[in-house]
Amino acid sequence: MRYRSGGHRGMQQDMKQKKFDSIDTALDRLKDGDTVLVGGFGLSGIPEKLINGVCERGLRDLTVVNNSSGAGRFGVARLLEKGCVAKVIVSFPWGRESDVFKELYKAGKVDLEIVPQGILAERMRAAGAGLGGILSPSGVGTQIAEGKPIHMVGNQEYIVETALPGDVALIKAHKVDPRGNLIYRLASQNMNPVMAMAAKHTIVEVDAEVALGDLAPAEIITPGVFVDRYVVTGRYKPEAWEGAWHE
Amino acid sequence: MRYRSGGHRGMQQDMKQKKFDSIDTALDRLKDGDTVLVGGFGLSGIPEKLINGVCERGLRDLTVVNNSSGAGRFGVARLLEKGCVAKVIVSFPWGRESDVFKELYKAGKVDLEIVPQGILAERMRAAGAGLGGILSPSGVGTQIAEGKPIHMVGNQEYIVETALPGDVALIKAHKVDPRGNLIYRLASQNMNPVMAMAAKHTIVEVDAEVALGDLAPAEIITPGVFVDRYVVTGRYKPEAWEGAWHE
Amino acid sequence: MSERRGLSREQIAKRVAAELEDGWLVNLGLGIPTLAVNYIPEGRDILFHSENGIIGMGPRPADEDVDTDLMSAGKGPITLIEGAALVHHADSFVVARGGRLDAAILGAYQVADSGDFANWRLPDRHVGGIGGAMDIAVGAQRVFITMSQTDKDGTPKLVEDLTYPLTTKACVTKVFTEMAVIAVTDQGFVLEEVAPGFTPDDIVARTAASLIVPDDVGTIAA
Amino acid sequence: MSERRGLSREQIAKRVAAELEDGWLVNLGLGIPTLAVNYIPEGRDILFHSENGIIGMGPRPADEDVDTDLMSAGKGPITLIEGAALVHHADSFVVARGGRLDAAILGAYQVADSGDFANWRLPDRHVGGIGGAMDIAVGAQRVFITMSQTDKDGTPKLVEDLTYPLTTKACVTKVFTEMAVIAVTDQGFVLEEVAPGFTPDDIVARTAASLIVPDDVGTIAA
Repeated sequence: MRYRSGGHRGMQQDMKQKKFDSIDTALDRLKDGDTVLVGGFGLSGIPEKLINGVCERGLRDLTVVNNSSGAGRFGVARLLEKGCVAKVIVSFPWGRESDVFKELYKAGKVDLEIVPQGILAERMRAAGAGLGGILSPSGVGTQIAEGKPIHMVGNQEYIVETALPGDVALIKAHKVDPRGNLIYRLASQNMNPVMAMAAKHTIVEVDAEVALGDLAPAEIITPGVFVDRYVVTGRYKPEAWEGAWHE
Repeated sequence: MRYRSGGHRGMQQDMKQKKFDSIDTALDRLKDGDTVLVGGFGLSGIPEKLINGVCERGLRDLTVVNNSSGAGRFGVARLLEKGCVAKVIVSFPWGRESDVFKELYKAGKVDLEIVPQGILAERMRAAGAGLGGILSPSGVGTQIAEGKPIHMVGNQEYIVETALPGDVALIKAHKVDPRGNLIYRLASQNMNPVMAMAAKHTIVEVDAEVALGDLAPAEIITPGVFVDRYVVTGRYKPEAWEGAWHE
Repeated sequence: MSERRGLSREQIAKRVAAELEDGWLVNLGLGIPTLAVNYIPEGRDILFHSENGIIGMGPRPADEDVDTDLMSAGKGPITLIEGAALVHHADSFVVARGGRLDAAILGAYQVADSGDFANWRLPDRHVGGIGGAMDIAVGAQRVFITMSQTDKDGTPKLVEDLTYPLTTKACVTKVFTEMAVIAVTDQGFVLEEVAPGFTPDDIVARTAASLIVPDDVGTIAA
Repeated sequence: MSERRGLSREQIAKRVAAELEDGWLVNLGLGIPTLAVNYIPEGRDILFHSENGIIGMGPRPADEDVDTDLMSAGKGPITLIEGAALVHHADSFVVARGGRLDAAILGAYQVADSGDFANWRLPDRHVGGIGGAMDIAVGAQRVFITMSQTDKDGTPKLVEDLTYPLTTKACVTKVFTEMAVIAVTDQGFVLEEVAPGFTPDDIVARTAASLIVPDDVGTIAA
């Protein structure tokens, strides 16, 4: 399905070039010390090629935001193992397979901030929305509240959770059009759309590219205004997945 | 496109009945004094049939949340004219055609709270998200900030804007499935999806009903968990629209 | 008394599943809660939520149909029911924190008679994992806890005050163990049912807080 | 001096449109700002945002193609360009407040040399209408103001301190009037261009604040 063009002048000739052929070049704005929002949950929606690219570029002192601190030697765990990471901000650092993180953490080589999963997403959305933060009910009275301001609304106690912006987001999507508009495959959205909003500079790896007008305006999950660069990787089997694989 | 059923037991037989044939019956949980979130922006996405139903039920002392205080004698302006409204919470009360509101306001018969448009949406979303509020940069140093707490994040000043929940939302959508999942036509979403999240009880008028499985899971804008009741009205020409009309 | 085995994990899952009412939206934690999906009473339409953005999670597919982009929050393969909706993480927690879950079923280390519970961190470990538990517990209309009545060394897990780090205050509705169903009320713990082979006194002996024992304590249909 | 007419509304719109750079996302307020869409320089790909959830707004359609579900925030009929995206109001303001607008073009009652501006409420009226202005102005990378140089009675609208109620602090980048283009800088107002037939002194005389006049003040290409 293609949508009628309003005939907006010069659009197709002069659109901002967002497509990059090389993972390495696409990552060339990452700097040591950046806060990097990394999409993915479980095996789904992890930008593995971008993560490997960061490892190869040998970046250092990154603060990595993800749901977990990685499993096995893949995803965020690989970033940790390669020594790229100074701090993780996650909801679930201590998984069964997060051995790489556990070792580094015990050795005092990586810092940790734990945030409830929904508040992690909401703090990033707040950054994307230009808000200073949110009043959170999650974790009131717990160790999560320690050191954070409390704000009462009526009789209800809330934790002031500040916005969590990223210098860069590394995310994964299913389809992209030349404007950078994105849709996601099945339940692979997870944190990806929120991270695209929250970062100053968003880099996407994507299964496939489609022509302008091929995505219905209302089905677009991440508008291209939140996307700076994309690399088409094709769909591939997640490195950590040992089961059967169907294209 | 239909999606494979996981064979979840009993679903089709026993799904919660959300469909109502009568506008009047669908509205029977509205009470005098309720806070009512009313969707629509300009001519688009206004639940006109539900609004007329509220007028006919003769409700009183409602607090109405909408982008504007209505134009001409339609939409929110009709609710005002019929004497249903004690207070409006809007971003734009003083439009060229908001005569009904202006008269009532000058006569001291209706209260007014003005909220910046984006913060109005965000305060409702916060209510939907179970947050106590947000830290807003919009309106810092203006009359909008008067009487509201200020919270600093670093050197930046923010207004603490509290969540704005509704007792009831009256919204309009394009298609609904029996679980209450909604999609919207073109740019008619506006505040509707946010209001569906923010109200304890959400009532939808909708152009058409489709079968379960006809909406792709990722294209659904408002999941049915935010919808309590719906009435299929068919698509109709907005009462205030004087131009040509095409189905 | 120590010879009696109490309910199996499956039996606890079946018992808590019986609480789920027609039309409810439910989130299931890891372990026994996840098993509950297999025991929904016939004729009840229960919708399952997974915090990674799934509303309308269906059962595990056949092995050849597993898709890595359809996994539960517990990382197990799932399907989508007809009428499922997919959203991103922030909106998924609008559902959870915003009060749309009729019930959440979670595991716990300890439950206090105030309804406080602990499930994210052992006192002697440096860190724990919260995941979605704090958002889900604070938002759900009802929090059902499945856990063992005591630790392995016999220490009761139903207590007056938590010694484990708090997850969420005053939110637990009922606790389901291998020995009993215990409600958390304004008055504190109330024994509702005992497992076959157990008496109310057995439960009182394994509860480190006052336990109200009404006259009409039932037996769990196992 | 009062005989000179200055730029027309269309000429002001054309001048401000020339500021818009290739690849920018822009929001247009009512009035002259909306006219700017008709004067985008050839070859520049400008994307237009409308606060009711439209990213990629196209020009007005033929009368027979008008659709009430495709209207701008100013309630005028629009089209969608190829690659447009539609979102709800909260996410639309994520775009605006979150800093994704390269520029916003708005009208104003007054602009102060601090970059403060006023556009939502007259001092003598009970209420005004904010709409999206506060969110847009606080978030946009650049705020361009189109307005007349003075009120109808000749009172300058470029001032040291606002007497009208503030919309947003320290956000205005440039002001475009029928007589001049004036930048707002750390040093205050700086005259950049004058309309044909006007001199820098004409603008100084109609500005109620210090106005820096560089040697190289240009003439607006009208």
